[in-house]
Amino acid sequence: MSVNTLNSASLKADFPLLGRQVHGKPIVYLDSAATSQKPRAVLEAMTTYYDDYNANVHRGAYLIAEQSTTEMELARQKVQHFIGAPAQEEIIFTKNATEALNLVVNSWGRSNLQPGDAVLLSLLEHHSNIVPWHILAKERDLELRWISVGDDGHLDLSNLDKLLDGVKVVGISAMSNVLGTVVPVRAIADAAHERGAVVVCDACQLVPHRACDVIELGVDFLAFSGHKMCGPTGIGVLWGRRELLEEMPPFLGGGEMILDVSTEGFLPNELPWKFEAGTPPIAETIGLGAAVDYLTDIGMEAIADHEESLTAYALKTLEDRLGESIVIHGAAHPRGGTISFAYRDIHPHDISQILDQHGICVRAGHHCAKPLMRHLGVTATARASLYLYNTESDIDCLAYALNETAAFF
Amino acid sequence: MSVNTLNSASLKADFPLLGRQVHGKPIVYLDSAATSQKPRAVLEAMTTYYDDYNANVHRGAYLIAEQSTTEMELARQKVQHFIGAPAQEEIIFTKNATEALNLVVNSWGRSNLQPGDAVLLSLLEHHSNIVPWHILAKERDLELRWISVGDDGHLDLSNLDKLLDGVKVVGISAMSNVLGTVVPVRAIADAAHERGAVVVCDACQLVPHRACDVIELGVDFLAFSGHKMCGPTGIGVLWGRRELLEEMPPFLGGGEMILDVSTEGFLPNELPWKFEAGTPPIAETIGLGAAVDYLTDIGMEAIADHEESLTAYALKTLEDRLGESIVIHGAAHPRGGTISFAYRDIHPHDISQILDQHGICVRAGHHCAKPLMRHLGVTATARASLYLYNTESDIDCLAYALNETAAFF
Amino acid sequence: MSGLEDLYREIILDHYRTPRNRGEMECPPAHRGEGFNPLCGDDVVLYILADGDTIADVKISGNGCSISQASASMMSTAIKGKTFADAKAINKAFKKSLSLSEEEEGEADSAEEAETNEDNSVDLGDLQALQGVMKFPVRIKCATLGWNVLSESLEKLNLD
Amino acid sequence: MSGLEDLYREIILDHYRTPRNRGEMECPPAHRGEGFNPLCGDDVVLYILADGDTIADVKISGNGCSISQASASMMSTAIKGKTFADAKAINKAFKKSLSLSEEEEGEADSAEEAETNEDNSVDLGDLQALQGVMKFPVRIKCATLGWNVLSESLEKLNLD
Ligand SMILES: Cc1ncc(COP(=O)(O)O)c(C=O)c1O
Ligand SMILES: Cc1ncc(COP(=O)(O)O)c(C=O)c1O
Repeated sequence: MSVNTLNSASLKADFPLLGRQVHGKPIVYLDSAATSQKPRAVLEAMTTYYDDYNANVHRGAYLIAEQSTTEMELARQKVQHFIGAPAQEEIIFTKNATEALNLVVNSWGRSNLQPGDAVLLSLLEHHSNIVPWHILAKERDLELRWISVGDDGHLDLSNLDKLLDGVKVVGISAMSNVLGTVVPVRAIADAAHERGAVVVCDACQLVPHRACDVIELGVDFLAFSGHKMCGPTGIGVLWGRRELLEEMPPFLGGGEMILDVSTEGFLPNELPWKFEAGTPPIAETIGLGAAVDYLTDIGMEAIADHEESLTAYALKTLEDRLGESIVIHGAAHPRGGTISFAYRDIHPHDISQILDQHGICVRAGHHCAKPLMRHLGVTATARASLYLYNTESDIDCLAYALNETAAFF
Repeated sequence: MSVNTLNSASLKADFPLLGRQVHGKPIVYLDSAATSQKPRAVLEAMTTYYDDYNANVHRGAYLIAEQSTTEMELARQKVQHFIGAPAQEEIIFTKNATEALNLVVNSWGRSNLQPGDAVLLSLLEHHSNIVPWHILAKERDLELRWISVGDDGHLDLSNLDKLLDGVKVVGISAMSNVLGTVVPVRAIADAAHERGAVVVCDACQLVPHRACDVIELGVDFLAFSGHKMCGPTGIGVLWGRRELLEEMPPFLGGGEMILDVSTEGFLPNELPWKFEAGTPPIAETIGLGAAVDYLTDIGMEAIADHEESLTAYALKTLEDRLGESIVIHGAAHPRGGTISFAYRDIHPHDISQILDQHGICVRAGHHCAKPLMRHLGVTATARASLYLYNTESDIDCLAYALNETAAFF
Repeated sequence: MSGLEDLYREIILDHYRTPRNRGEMECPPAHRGEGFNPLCGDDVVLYILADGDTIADVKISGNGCSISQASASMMSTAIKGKTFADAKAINKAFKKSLSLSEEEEGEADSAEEAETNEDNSVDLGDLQALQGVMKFPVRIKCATLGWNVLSESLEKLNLD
Repeated sequence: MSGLEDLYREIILDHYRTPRNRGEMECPPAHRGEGFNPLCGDDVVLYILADGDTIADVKISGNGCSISQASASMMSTAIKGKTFADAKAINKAFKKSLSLSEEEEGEADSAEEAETNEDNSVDLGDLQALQGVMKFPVRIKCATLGWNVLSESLEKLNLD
């Protein structure tokens, strides 16, 4: 473990919501894979924007408009450095990761994929990295192929070479939001690149939890959401390699994304604005910048270490206290702090309902990964997911309350 | 004038930003057509969300997830009633008006327009209601036609019947963001419907300033942005008639918008979620709901009356004090409180820069309406735009400072 | 455990543990309908074997939480042997007991609405136990999942 | 009026009121480049008549604010009669004086960069007056509009 360990119990004080009670019990928030809580610093950055310099960006010559533009572009640089992107022009702000992925599929996909071309996805993918491909596949007559998942919750890469044959683009999640699987993105990206395929990485669960460097990952596009990384709702990020972004046609059309418009046609703006049509989520971008600062100050290594050891503690505790009555779905090491499980034969929805009475928040459902659920042979799982502010005591509460659940059914 | 007149001077106290100083002078914010300031109530609604019940919507069975879902859907109902929409399923949340318009063009447009079909737009349109059509027109070989603008700043509808011949869809702004023109949307919509065309209305400048009823407007789609109506950034609205929305294919693909997903394909969700892919802008939706409450409490009639009389005051004051040195571009009555002007031969950018030294915020530029600017024969205008919190004193400051500007050049 | 007992009434847990009319039927002659809860992936499959305009037999399959499966099981006992019209009335009465109108589930014919409103007196019996879900808005979707499939199935059967 | 005098120096206003080298040229033989400021719609059109690798003549047209037009006018006097290489060096020195590196404007060859950094001693003369825009970040785009057209034009001319 790193020397720089977290004191999560005291970190909780940074998050106003974590001080509240639910049904008379202190809240135990274990649903950060769905959305994280927000530290005070992020909320303050947005309040300061609204109270002090709220103005539309890139448009006004007056002071507060200059300030909002400067702060928004500063946030872009923070995000750039956070993921090791070579240039700020490569950082495109969207409303969420889903829009970011749809942008790639629509802009890059429509201009590069022809009938018969193959797209390779993994069974770990979230619907956001599946449905846009389904839509384009139907329109363009593309073939979708799937990397399967083994019993250990990891991708089965034994036949990767064969799967890649004729593939133009690979869509790959860097960390499963169901099983916690850490995916060997670099190896897949290298193999894909050998075949000339482009690699689109869904990093929604990676960027909030691990130090992340797009060059080291070796991918061509990276998508993630602000709300899962201590940032506000309404903001997502697409990073792409400049050469690819330059060649791509615009996706959404409107203000900001143009150089010139006439009744005859239009000239698109430069990167990154070419892909940012309309008034951007200004406060949200600034909030995301503050979230990046917050995470950077704490240190992504320390966060990863903390989650690693807390995950180990959780797996052990659940097994020790609940024995055979709990089944943890995947994944073997390396894995993140997202733990999907079945408990007795109680439906996840009912588990979550009863845990709620103890102040415990866990997700129950298909986690927007139905192909994976089908593969696992379940319709739903219960899922506890950890973040920097979770403690061993949170895990103890979960184990205790799960035990109580059994009494009901 | 309505009995229920506003006391804008005291309303200013609701808006934290309007209490600040710029360059040592009290701020005079005259750029609400770009984005409005936000009342405390809106910021508080969002802070309460983040501090008390931040959780992803439509997903969790735990208390705070239920609460966030309930509040988000409540905001949808508020917006529904605010614009007189028949059903809450017809209210689709987007990131801004631009996305809303792109949704219509991509989903309705792609499934209904064939090569050779004509699209009728007006020269008053904002780039958001032009560029998406340009993109589709190029892809589908559509013909774009234009309703022209007369010297009075109003649409030239004399040849509307001829223009409508063969037109499948009309894209029309309800109020110009450059000239303030109030467009006779109902008459255009009725004529369009007689020809079987569908009407897409850009109501970005209407909804914040006038009581608005989609049935009375008689349109098929209505798009607007939260940030121009006292709401936060990062949220927009598309309203559409249910029959049309039901038939339309999804636009963005991902979580929330599906009923089922497999490796073979997917089933889209019901309205409105079919069009809301990914984690929505939750806090922003709730903030927009609070903005609707705020505007409703004050009363849209009172706001419209206030703007009407303040606009008259502004036009008179500028003329009285600046005489021939100021040229107001369009529009004759009926018009809203957006005043574009030229002052001497000073470039708008320079005007705005010098006004800023007096604490006055006005826009300078093409206002994302370059086809209109070309038609007016200018590359840029200065624009002062009014809202409920503006006062006669704000106008007096503007007139005074404009006079000072002349000294510089 | 405030309210939790209201949700998990004994009769509900009984139907969950021992679901009635569980199974599948050959289609045709039976009619098959299916509904998903998009939020949690639960599904209810409803088989109806019609005899004229009577529900001669009914079977339920699918997977889901205690509420969705118990509600579907209770529904099956409530509609078995009933005419389409009676089943429709029960459906309406049940949704009304959860403060939902059929309208919210689709386009209602308001004339018909007014008419049916009169025989308000459908006896919900055990189904009343499901009213506890009203305190748990997210679970309302679970409770109504099977009933929405019933609405759709009856509509289709009426067309045949 | 803090800072405003820094922005609107007399020399700038002079170039704005009396722009130098204003006009158009026939193309070819001249080369024409155009740049937009997407934010305000301003544009600068730059005509360069080359003689070998020397800028024999230059004309400016287009519309815009005092800063964009004055800056283009000042640029025209600075580059007229200079070699492409000299013009490039002036461009770089000017951008550097606004704390911008050429890199930010496009892909720079870092070897070349290092080389050019040595002849730091380009005398900006009147152009120094434009440094006042640094206090007004939005106006930097106005000040550099013509210079970005120059970069592009020189690149194209070098290829010919
Ligand atoms: C008339 C009009 N239409 C569309 C828009 C675009 O709105 P947004 O930038 O919020 O998408 C605006 C404002 O920028 C506008 O004034
Ligand atoms: C792995 C993964 N991909 C994509 C998404 C979609 O993100 P969003 O809903 O913010 O667009 C999520 C979260 O919902 C996720 O966990």
